[in-house]
Amino acid sequence: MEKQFPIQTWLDGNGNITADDYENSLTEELAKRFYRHMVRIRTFDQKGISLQRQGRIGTYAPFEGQEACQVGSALALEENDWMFPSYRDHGATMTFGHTLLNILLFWNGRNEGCVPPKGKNIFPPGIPIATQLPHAVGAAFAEKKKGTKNAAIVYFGDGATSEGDFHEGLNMASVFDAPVVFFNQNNHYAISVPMDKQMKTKTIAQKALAYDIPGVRIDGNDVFAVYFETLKALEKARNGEGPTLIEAVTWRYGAHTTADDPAKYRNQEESEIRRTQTDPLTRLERFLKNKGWFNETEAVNWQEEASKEVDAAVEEMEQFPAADPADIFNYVFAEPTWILHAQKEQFLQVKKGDPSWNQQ
Amino acid sequence: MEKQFPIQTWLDGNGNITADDYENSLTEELAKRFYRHMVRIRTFDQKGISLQRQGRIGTYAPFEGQEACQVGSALALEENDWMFPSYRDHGATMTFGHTLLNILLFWNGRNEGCVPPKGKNIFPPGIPIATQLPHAVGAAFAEKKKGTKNAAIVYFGDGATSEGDFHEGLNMASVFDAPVVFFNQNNHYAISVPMDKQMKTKTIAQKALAYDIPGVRIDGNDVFAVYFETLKALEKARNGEGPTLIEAVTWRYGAHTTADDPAKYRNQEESEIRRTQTDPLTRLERFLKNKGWFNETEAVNWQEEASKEVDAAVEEMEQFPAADPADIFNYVFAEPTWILHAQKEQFLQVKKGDPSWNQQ
Amino acid sequence: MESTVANKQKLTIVQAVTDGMRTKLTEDERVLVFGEDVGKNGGVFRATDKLQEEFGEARVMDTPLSEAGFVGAAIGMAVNGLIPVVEIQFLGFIYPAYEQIMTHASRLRARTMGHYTVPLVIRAPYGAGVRAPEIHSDSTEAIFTHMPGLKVVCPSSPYDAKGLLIAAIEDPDPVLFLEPMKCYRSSREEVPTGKYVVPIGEANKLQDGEDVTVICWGAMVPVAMKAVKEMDKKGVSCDVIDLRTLYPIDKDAIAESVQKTGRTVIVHEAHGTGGVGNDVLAIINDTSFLYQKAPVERVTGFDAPVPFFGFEDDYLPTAERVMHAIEKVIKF
Amino acid sequence: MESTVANKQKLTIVQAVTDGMRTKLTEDERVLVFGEDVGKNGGVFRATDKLQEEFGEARVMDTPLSEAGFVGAAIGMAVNGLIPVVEIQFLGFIYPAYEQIMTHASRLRARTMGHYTVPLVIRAPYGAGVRAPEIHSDSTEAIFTHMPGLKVVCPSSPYDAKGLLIAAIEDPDPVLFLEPMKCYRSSREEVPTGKYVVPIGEANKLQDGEDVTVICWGAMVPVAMKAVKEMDKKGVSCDVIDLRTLYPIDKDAIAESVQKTGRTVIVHEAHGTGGVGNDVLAIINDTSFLYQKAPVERVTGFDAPVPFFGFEDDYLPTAERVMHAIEKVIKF
Ligand SMILES: Cc1ncc(C[n+]2csc(CCOP(=O)(O)OP(=O)(O)O)c2C)c(N)n1
Ligand SMILES: Cc1ncc(C[n+]2csc(CCOP(=O)(O)OP(=O)(O)O)c2C)c(N)n1
Ligand SMILES: [Mg+2]
Ligand SMILES: [Mg+2]
Repeated sequence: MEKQFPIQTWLDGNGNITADDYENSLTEELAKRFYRHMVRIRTFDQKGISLQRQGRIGTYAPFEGQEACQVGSALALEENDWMFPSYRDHGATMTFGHTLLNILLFWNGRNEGCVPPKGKNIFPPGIPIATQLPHAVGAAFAEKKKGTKNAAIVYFGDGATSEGDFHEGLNMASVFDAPVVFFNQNNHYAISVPMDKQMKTKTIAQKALAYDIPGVRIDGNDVFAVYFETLKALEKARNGEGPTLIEAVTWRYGAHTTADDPAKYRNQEESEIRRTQTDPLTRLERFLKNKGWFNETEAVNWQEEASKEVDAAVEEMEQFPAADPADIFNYVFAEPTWILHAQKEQFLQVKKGDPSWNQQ
Repeated sequence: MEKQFPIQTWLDGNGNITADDYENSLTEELAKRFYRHMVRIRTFDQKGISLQRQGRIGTYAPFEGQEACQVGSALALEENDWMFPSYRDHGATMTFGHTLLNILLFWNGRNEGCVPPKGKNIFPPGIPIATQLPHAVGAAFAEKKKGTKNAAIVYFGDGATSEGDFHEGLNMASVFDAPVVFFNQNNHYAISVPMDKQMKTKTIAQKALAYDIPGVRIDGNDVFAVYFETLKALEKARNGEGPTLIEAVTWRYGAHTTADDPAKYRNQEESEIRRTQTDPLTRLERFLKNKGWFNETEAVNWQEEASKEVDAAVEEMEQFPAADPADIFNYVFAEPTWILHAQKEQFLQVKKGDPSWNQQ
Repeated sequence: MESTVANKQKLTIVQAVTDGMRTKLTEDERVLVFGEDVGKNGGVFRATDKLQEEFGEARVMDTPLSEAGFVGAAIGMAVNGLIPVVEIQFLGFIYPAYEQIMTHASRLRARTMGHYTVPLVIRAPYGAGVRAPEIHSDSTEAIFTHMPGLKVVCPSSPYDAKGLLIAAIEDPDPVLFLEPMKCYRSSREEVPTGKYVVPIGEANKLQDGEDVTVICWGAMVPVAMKAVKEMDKKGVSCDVIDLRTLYPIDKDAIAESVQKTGRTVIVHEAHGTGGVGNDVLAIINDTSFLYQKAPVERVTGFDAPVPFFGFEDDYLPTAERVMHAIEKVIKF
Repeated sequence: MESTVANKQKLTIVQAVTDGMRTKLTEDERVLVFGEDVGKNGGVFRATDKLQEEFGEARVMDTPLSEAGFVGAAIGMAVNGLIPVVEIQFLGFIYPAYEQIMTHASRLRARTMGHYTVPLVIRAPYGAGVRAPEIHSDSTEAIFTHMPGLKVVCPSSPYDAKGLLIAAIEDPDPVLFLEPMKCYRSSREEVPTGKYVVPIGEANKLQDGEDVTVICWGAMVPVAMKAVKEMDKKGVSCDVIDLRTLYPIDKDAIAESVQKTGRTVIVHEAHGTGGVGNDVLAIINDTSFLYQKAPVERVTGFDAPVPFFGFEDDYLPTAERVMHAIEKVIKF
């Protein structure tokens, strides 16, 4: 099956083009756009880890190493498409237009973190593994029913493929010809569980055969491969040709979340080797350099811009008005039930220190 | 995919051998054993329908048309193997050694129906679709752990492949190399829902590719194909080579259950055509005749024996001691909790007509 | 949206359910009906009878046998402008979708501070008494009323069935709509054609009385009423409340009645432990403690799995058991 | 099976849980531990720390990310002679396995009249208060206590954790073992090495008092105790009951205490509606009606989804709320 589903690469580790046919597509503008976004999200990610270490946010799920997956796929979307991320995909959501502030608020235990900018179709991060797949199918189906050309993309990991919802989502999408792209980031681990304990197959792409839909296996650290294959899959979806399963083979350098210690279950040297050899940013930088497009000053500027943007967002987060605990009750239903109403009243009174609070 | 997974047939519709290599395996003894069992279970099935019509049992799920699947696969098992049937597989369970009495009791709303003969590893019929697949994986895994050569077989329909438990079961079996055979009876309908609304794939066997396990597609109305392919899969399982998915392509002639009216959703003429052209019993009879092995008197005897056996079981069922309603409480836990104890006491008192029953 | 209550027809509960869906399918393009066998087959109980013929496959469609999948997809559709009405074939087969309902349908509004909402109706026939095979007879409403963000309704009559279903479809939040399958065809009632609404959250006083409050819902309503009629003859007059909505429960209706009678019998078919009856008890405790003249009696299913149908009549509360309970609260 | 209570060690709750598994893994070949990340990683809370090293991959193993699948497989194993102890990473992720637990684990003995049994333990950390992301903080014990055939236990101390876990593993029926993750490491206690059992179904009297009965379990025990200590200073003496087992509840312990005090406060972290507190209320109603001097007060989580951790301290019952409730039942 690995032969039937080879890893497709457009750039090799040294930044050389391996897919000659497409050379013309790899424009300077595009390459730089990718680079800039990848710098931006990596900067955010590193900040996320350090904020958690300083106790300024809660548990954080880093994505370092997976930037090409997230930038390449998100940039392939159109304005009105739908995005269904997991907890590790805020690189994708911020590239698609989520605000850094809200993403930070999410990791700081604030509901605002689940609210996308108006008009941006971004679902809250899927926490129960694989549950977001059927949602994406439904949203995509609705677009089809409305007769638009909009599509949905849904992100999930290698571990997620073991859940029933993965299967039910793909099967339903295939039956409905729903315009949805199933974007798998195979980073080889589900927390500590390596892929060979998760599944017997050597590829995830081959699981598409169970649904008679296209399965595409790409080098997830090659942003060009990610971008163009996602684009192709989205195109198909828009044209009524149904869903595609994309397996983007990648690696997370760091911990599963800041609550995790990867040294418990794997040799972190491998991450270090990968960092030097197959890093998505380094590879793109090599390509830019090979092409003579790399401009040191420009790169430094982007890095500084990113840092500034992230720092500003952090400041905004820290300045953000304290959460109103009444919100616990405010959004359960369109109209609070009498129970919620009563519980809220009691709660607010005790908060205010009114000793009569519990006297009904 | 239909090319990659052709329907394997050993006998064509006219009872001629299509798999010449195996001709020597098709002995008279075996052919007659199959025939006799198929007559037996068809007799039972027809009785089941008529009992329901007469109000002597509850809703009944007939399997007529699927006899080759159930007899062929059940006879491939060894004494100590495990069987996990669905509600439509009592043809298989009775062939494997379940008692007709208990099967009838099941359809008559009696718990005894879930109890197999001592030492016979037969699970109660799986009612929530596909939930029995993980059970089979677990039981098979336990055999492996104990170091036996026993295997498990689990039955399920085409519709069941859409449930998450189908996927989770197959994936786990593949990872654990569990000695289990996933025996799918593809009768093309899940109640009223035809296969093309259930899945996009044209075969079920190909779903094995998602787990890197063998997928075998056979003519489910050809008892030889069923028997030998199941045997092969079981052999593999016993030898530590892991699970196999078998798709036995078949048809149910009648209703989904006696509560169903197939004319609502399909042209029952198709069933009639299939009955004359591809019936599993007729086909085997043709084979026996082609071989000169068919003996009219013998056949009539078998039919009569079957009818007698079934009638006797029906009588036994109808003579069976009335259910003891205390059983509602008796088997919830090894030791009833105080709540069950109290509820049972109250219940029995009211049953006995003691007006003080509810006075604690 | 005008209310065209011009004509009436005599309908059974299941027909009233169909009529409710028909009314909303006609009126609102966004409404979509799907589930297993709801298309050509019209549902295993014929609750969607002829709807596919009338509204086409794009509005009334069969899904794969995939409760988690199609409820999950329904959430995605609801978020994206549609109003899905999905059928779970029997309540006992809703469990594969439990995660989707628990972690998404019911929470999405709260999680997103109202940005995303899930106007979704999940219909499910529930309960024992129709001689169905195992697992087909569950009455597990309590595992849903304990799920914040979800409303749970359960009509006992054709009129309520249609009116509550329309209310559920129009509700901006997810509603679990439980249909007492034992009563699907057991009686007919005049039901207005066209649209009307029975509000969610309002109980229905079925009979006024002075001595004992009897609280019930769904398939237990006829059982309770039978007992009450018998007690009437014995000179015991009961206030009978059909809750109709199990979350949020109509607290005022309960308090008003219990404060009048001081004696309460709750009847439900689900297991006693953890049953919705205990929520009623809590309401009585909270609102009417000083009015209580006797402990509340609960007549419920037992703490045993719903048995095979050979025992289901023993498992289900009977009028006899209800009468005993009424006598007990009176004699206390 | 001798009881080797020779030595003691100071352990946290999570260490006591590990020690309970170790004890049974050592003693009984049939015991098997599995779940997500329980192997090399030793569990995300380290509850299975070093167990794979000690007992090998065949006894302590990682499974695919597949709760329905591995709970279903565990049922098959349990039926076939093994004793699986499975870990659900957080209670909020048990829902995909709900169908397997509801329709199989809990019913198999009843369905087969005792022919097949399911000696299975499902361990799950539960509850809020550790600043975890969404869905990680659920406390939904009530959707399991309403499931006949399943026992539900919830220790609040290291001693109870080990003793109850051993009891659960030795129980011939399926047990859901809830671990208060907020208390995993919050205190240490002397725990005997080797085997001992805390019986399922028996509550623990934490403090004797005369005025008010306080009933709690799991992570609410320290909260309730804090309130009770404060009230002590004000001259109010409380009888404090740690239920420890949520099904079957220790009725006698409750009745005895309530009949003494006549005033009850129940504290739990789950949503009020449908919470296990209502089962306690029902027991009081059934056993101690005439002894009650005030309505029972329930201090619970709200009827809202467990919020983001930014609000979790507001969501969780506090000692202050418990004190108010105690005052309220006294002043009634
Ligand atoms: C239903 C469910 N079970 C368990 C978990 C706990 N959990 C969170 S992330 C994770 C591993 C996911 O691995 P994968 O799908 O490969 O994604 P990755 O984290 O590698 O991006 C697990 C087990 C969960 N969130 N949901
Ligand atoms: C979880 C669940 N959902 C729905 C049902 C209702 N139901 C019973 S049989 C059936 C169709 C099954 O079709 P298939 O798997 O093809 O098996 P067949 O009946 O054709 O043998 C359905 C939907 C059920 N039993 N369990
Ligand atoms: Mg991963
Ligand atoms: Mg079928």
